[in-house]
Amino acid sequence: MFYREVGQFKTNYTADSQVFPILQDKLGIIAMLVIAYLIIPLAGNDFFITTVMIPFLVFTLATIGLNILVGYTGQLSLGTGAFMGVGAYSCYKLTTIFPDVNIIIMVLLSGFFAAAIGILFGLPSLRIKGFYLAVTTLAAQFFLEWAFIRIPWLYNYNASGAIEVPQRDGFGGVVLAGAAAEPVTRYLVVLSIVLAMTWVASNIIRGRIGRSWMMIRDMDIAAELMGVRPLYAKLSAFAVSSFYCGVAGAMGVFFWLGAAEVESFDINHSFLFLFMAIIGGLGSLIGCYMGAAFIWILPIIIRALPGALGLDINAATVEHINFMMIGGMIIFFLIVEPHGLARLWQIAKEKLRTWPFPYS
Amino acid sequence: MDILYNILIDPFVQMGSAPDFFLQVLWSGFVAGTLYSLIALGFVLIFKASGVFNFAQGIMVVFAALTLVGLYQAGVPAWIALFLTIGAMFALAWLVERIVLRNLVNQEEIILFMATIGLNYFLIGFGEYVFGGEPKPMIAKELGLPTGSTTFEPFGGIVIIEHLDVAAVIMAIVLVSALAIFFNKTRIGRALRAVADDHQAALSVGISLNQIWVIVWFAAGIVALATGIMWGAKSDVSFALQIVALKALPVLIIGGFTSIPGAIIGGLVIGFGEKLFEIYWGALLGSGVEGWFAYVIALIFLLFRPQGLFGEKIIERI
Amino acid sequence: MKKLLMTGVAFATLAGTTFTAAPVAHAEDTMFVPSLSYRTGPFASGGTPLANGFADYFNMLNARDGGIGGVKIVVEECETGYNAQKGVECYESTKGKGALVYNPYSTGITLQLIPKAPVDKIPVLSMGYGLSAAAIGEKFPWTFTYPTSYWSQLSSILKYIDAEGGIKGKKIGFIYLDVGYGKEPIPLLEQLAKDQGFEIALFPVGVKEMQNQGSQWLNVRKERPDYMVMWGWGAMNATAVKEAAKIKYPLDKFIGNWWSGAHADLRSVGEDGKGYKSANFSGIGTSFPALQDVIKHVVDKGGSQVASKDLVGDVLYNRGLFNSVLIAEGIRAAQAKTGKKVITASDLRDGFEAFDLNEARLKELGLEGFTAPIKGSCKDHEGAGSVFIQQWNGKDWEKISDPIAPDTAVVRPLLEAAADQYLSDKPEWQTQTCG
Amino acid sequence: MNMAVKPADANDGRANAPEVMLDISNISLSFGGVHAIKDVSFNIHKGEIRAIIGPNGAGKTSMLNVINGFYHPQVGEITFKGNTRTQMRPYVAATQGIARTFQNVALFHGMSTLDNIMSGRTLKMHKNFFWQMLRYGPAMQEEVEHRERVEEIIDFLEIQHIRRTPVGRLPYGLQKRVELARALAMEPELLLLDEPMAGMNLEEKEDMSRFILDVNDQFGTTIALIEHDMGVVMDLSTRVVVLDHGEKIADGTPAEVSSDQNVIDAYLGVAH
Repeated sequence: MFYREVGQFKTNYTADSQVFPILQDKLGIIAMLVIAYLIIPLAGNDFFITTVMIPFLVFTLATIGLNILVGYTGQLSLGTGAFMGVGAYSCYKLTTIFPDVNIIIMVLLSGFFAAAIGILFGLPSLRIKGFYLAVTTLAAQFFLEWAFIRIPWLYNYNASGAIEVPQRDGFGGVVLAGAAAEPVTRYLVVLSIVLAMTWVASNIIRGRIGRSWMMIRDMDIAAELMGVRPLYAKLSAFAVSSFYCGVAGAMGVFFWLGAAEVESFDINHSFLFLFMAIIGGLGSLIGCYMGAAFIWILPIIIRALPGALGLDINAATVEHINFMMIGGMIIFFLIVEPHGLARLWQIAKEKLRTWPFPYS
Repeated sequence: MDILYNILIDPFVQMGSAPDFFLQVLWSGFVAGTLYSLIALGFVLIFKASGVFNFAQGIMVVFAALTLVGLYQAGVPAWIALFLTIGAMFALAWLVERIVLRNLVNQEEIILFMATIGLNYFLIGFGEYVFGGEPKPMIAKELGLPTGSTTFEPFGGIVIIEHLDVAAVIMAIVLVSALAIFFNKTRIGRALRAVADDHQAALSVGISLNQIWVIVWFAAGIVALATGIMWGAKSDVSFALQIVALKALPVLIIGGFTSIPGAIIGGLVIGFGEKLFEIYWGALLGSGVEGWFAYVIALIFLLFRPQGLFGEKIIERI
Repeated sequence: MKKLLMTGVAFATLAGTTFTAAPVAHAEDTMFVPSLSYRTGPFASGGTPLANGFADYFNMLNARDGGIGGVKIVVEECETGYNAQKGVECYESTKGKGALVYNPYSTGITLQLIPKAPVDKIPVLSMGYGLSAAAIGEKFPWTFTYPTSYWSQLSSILKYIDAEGGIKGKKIGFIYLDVGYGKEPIPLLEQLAKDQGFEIALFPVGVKEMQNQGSQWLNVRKERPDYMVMWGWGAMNATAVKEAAKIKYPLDKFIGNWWSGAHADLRSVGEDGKGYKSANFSGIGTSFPALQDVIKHVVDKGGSQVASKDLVGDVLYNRGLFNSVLIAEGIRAAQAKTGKKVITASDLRDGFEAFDLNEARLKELGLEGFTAPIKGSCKDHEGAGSVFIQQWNGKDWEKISDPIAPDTAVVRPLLEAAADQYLSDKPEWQTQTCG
Repeated sequence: MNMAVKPADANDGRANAPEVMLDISNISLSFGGVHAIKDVSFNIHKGEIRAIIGPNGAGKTSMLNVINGFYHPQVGEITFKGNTRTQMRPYVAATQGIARTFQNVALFHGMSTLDNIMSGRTLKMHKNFFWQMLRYGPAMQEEVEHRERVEEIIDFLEIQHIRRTPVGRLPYGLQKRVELARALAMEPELLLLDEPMAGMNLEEKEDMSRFILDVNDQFGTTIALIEHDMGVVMDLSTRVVVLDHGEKIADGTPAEVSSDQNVIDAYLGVAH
């Protein structure tokens, strides 16, 4: 009744190709932005901001990166974790070599290093597809993990082999990174980067480049016959995807964890992002947000639940239940709605459009 | 020049100067390769018959071994525990077919693949919940597996052959032969191959897909149990084993996803290759290269032969 | 649609209660000690007994003495799975409840918490693990590594080898878990090799290869080191000992550190592991009065999570218990110093620098001979504790040496240099002046 | 329609001395010993509608695949607009102005009708990555410009109502039409149609025939067509080439071909 587009006409093609052509959607987005930029910083406690929101946003960005590759270009990748690592380690190197440059610039620059490595490991995609390609991305995963350990230059010869975030200021003395940085500051930085990069992703996807990715995904042979050069389309997808993952990795270390070892970029993370992309919906940006929220926040709730309800279940059992829940949920979702939460959301919206008179 | 010498000549000098050690390296590569082959075999069985790339094969290895050990620790005699475990693997296969596969018929491959990752997570949680997370010793002695070792002294050095490793190799050979006979000589086996070739056609001649799936998952479960017993006897049964199982993926690449001989030869290639590379060349790169060597070999292999050793050349049509 | 809405509402309520509820209010007379444990994941075999010992001692104090100074201790476990990200999550979720101290039981998590400690003013007690350089109290006022650091104890182990027949000219093999923890002592090892004239050979074991060490031990056979030293954890230990036995490496020349010598590791190896040695700094068995009290007041009453009573007194159980003893002593010292009954995390930090666990005090606690005496101080956050060497007899661990003090003269300057290096890119760190 | 892509007199080529657009000479193609095409030569004149017919397995689709570079013949030469080539990648064929539709509809199933047709404009869009990222300025201008062209094609093929529908949900006949729209969006000089009317009912076939003639007439596009429906072939095509078992058995006007004894034998399956 309230959610409908009747009476909203578009008079030119620019307006017709907006992301949110319907007024009600626009209002919804504004409301979300108000919550994200005003209410959460003011009302959320440190735990909520540092443990829920910041990692959620970081994971969303990584999932967008993976989704560009898997969901939009159809190239299955199991190396997301490692590409994040490339971003994190290059950001660490950059900021220790040039300590005076604003850390946000460094975080964004580090994406280019990840992109370069992504292109390198994307080369096999020109000849192989599907699971075979997935195994070659595993090669990237394990080789890079090894390199992060075995090349001490990457972590400045630190005895423990970890990268530790030094304090970095910017914008006239605001502490942006390091233990002394306020959670709210870090949150706002991450939020702004993620939103800006989501916007950019949606632009690319709706334009020529995004279409050429989807053409490759849907039917690579036909795409080539239509003039898409697979070399450019696939490698540009690997580059953009890795760029996103790299930035996410750098943000994860500099604005969330504060220090990281190889284990923060291991194969389990690659799977985690794949779960987020699938549960959220392959080929959907809003799905990345939903998937990341689901996979990251649900376990936190489950962990906190026994305490909140006054039950005395030991921590290990909760963790086991968590694993079973996640596993079960994934299977459940795949059976019920293989196109993920984004599709459920879309269906809900369509129903809402005709509510309360579905047959009128 | 030093680098070239270290890469091209020195390793061979080392091999020649300590032939007993070289033999030892070859033997351990052979044993590792056999075990990789076994895990890969589990993947191939399922992929061949249902087109499912079963990521949970690794955890099935752990799960089977844990069930066996867990039952024994609960007081069940070893051999009865073994049969009960086989029963549990059947139950698992049946449940997977009932709950997962049946509901995902005709979905894209990636969806099925993801479902097996979900299954993987579920089994990790369930296994740890039931059996606990700590490593458990495999009941090798109780099952009559040999212990001890024989020492040979060729070329004035020593080569140690573990009896357990010999048993592992024999077991692998027996298992593979049994499966080969099963596939080629029995009615169900032929039906299985028919399904692998064409689902629709198999359906139209009255082969029940559901039954076939239960059977292959069960067969893969048995292979997992065998792998779990052997690997568990070499180290311990713990959840860390599932990561070793990932090594089967490059094996599959080299052997092809659907070829049983391919799985065996691929396993041996990886087993020999990574041991030789780690021992004689690894130090040049700072060692620990075993973690990725197999994958990189697979990657290089793919660039030249995307269809694997035993796969057919792919002709694309439109 | 309706279903969808209802699920949504349910989740929203759930999320609401989780994130907005005020921190659980503790009654006035309790103190909160979070326990970052791991009963799941690849290292659960070590994490479980540690967490049990840790919790049981506090529960014993609560039951027997009514807490410390009349204030009960609330221990809450948070499962980390030995994973740094989950560790940080646990930290963030418990620090608001008035956590007194963090014991991460993982070098990876410790490294994440070290920079947070001075900001949140909560001390980190990484008992015999973590960053060795944190032993320098002036530089790391909020981090403690009592009773020992990796570097000090490596020097103790090398001293033991030296005493067995001279280390000069020998080849020492170092097999280690290839993560922050395992790599931590390598700089010291390299330095000492130069100073004392021995050779080293490194054998890294990746986390993925923990149970697949064939290659490493082939390399050991190739390199033929005179001694092997191990920095292992979890499933790696048992596999290493088995592989060593397999290549017929003399096990009495194979020495693990104090995380590589647990009952859980060697039970599965059994007779094959006979002769293997490891370092340790906490007593073995239940012959101590304090442990008898734990059995009497906690285990027998079903208040413990241990799977069986036999596991009480295991090496890692006792180590977890020892961790609690250190905290309890720190709390007592802080209570004495401030005169308050309920202390803050910041008070406990001061307490950690003030306690004195001497022979007499150990006896009073019912832990005579359990460990070498430790005295807290501002300068020295590792307490320069000693380790003893234990040997596996096929069924149980036996203590076979007296406490061996570390080579402080050599180690301390190296630690200071490492601490300076750590601080070099942290101009904001405020450090403390001692004395 | 104001899509004046070709000068209006393009069709005159048909009447006067025909200009050869594509020349195929002595092409042989085999897959591991199986000969799909054996020594076939023919040409396509500018502006004509050329039909390729033959029984199943005659090598018709393989022939189209050879023309747009998807298969590489072992022997023979192809000359397109005066350029001779033996091997090339399919996208090069696309850049030279060859577009096609497929026997089994090869639409991009995850995309809407509009996006499918827009994808035909890929080669005509050049704005760089930077502007694409912002979707502003030149990139937006370009996008709108091409959207206008695409809307014209949508009007031309009468598929306005399914603009936003994911193509996977469309009935078969409409999918074929969208595929034609996509090929037209490429503004090709040579359009290859692989059984454009397969599986259609009479009404749909008539629509499609009309579209094909209109395309040829209005845009002056040269068309090569594979079709089984003889009636359609006879009505539409200027000249017909007949393949059987990979060999050319006849070539000429529809009337010539239909009376050719070889062709009759091939279709009736008379033993040779």
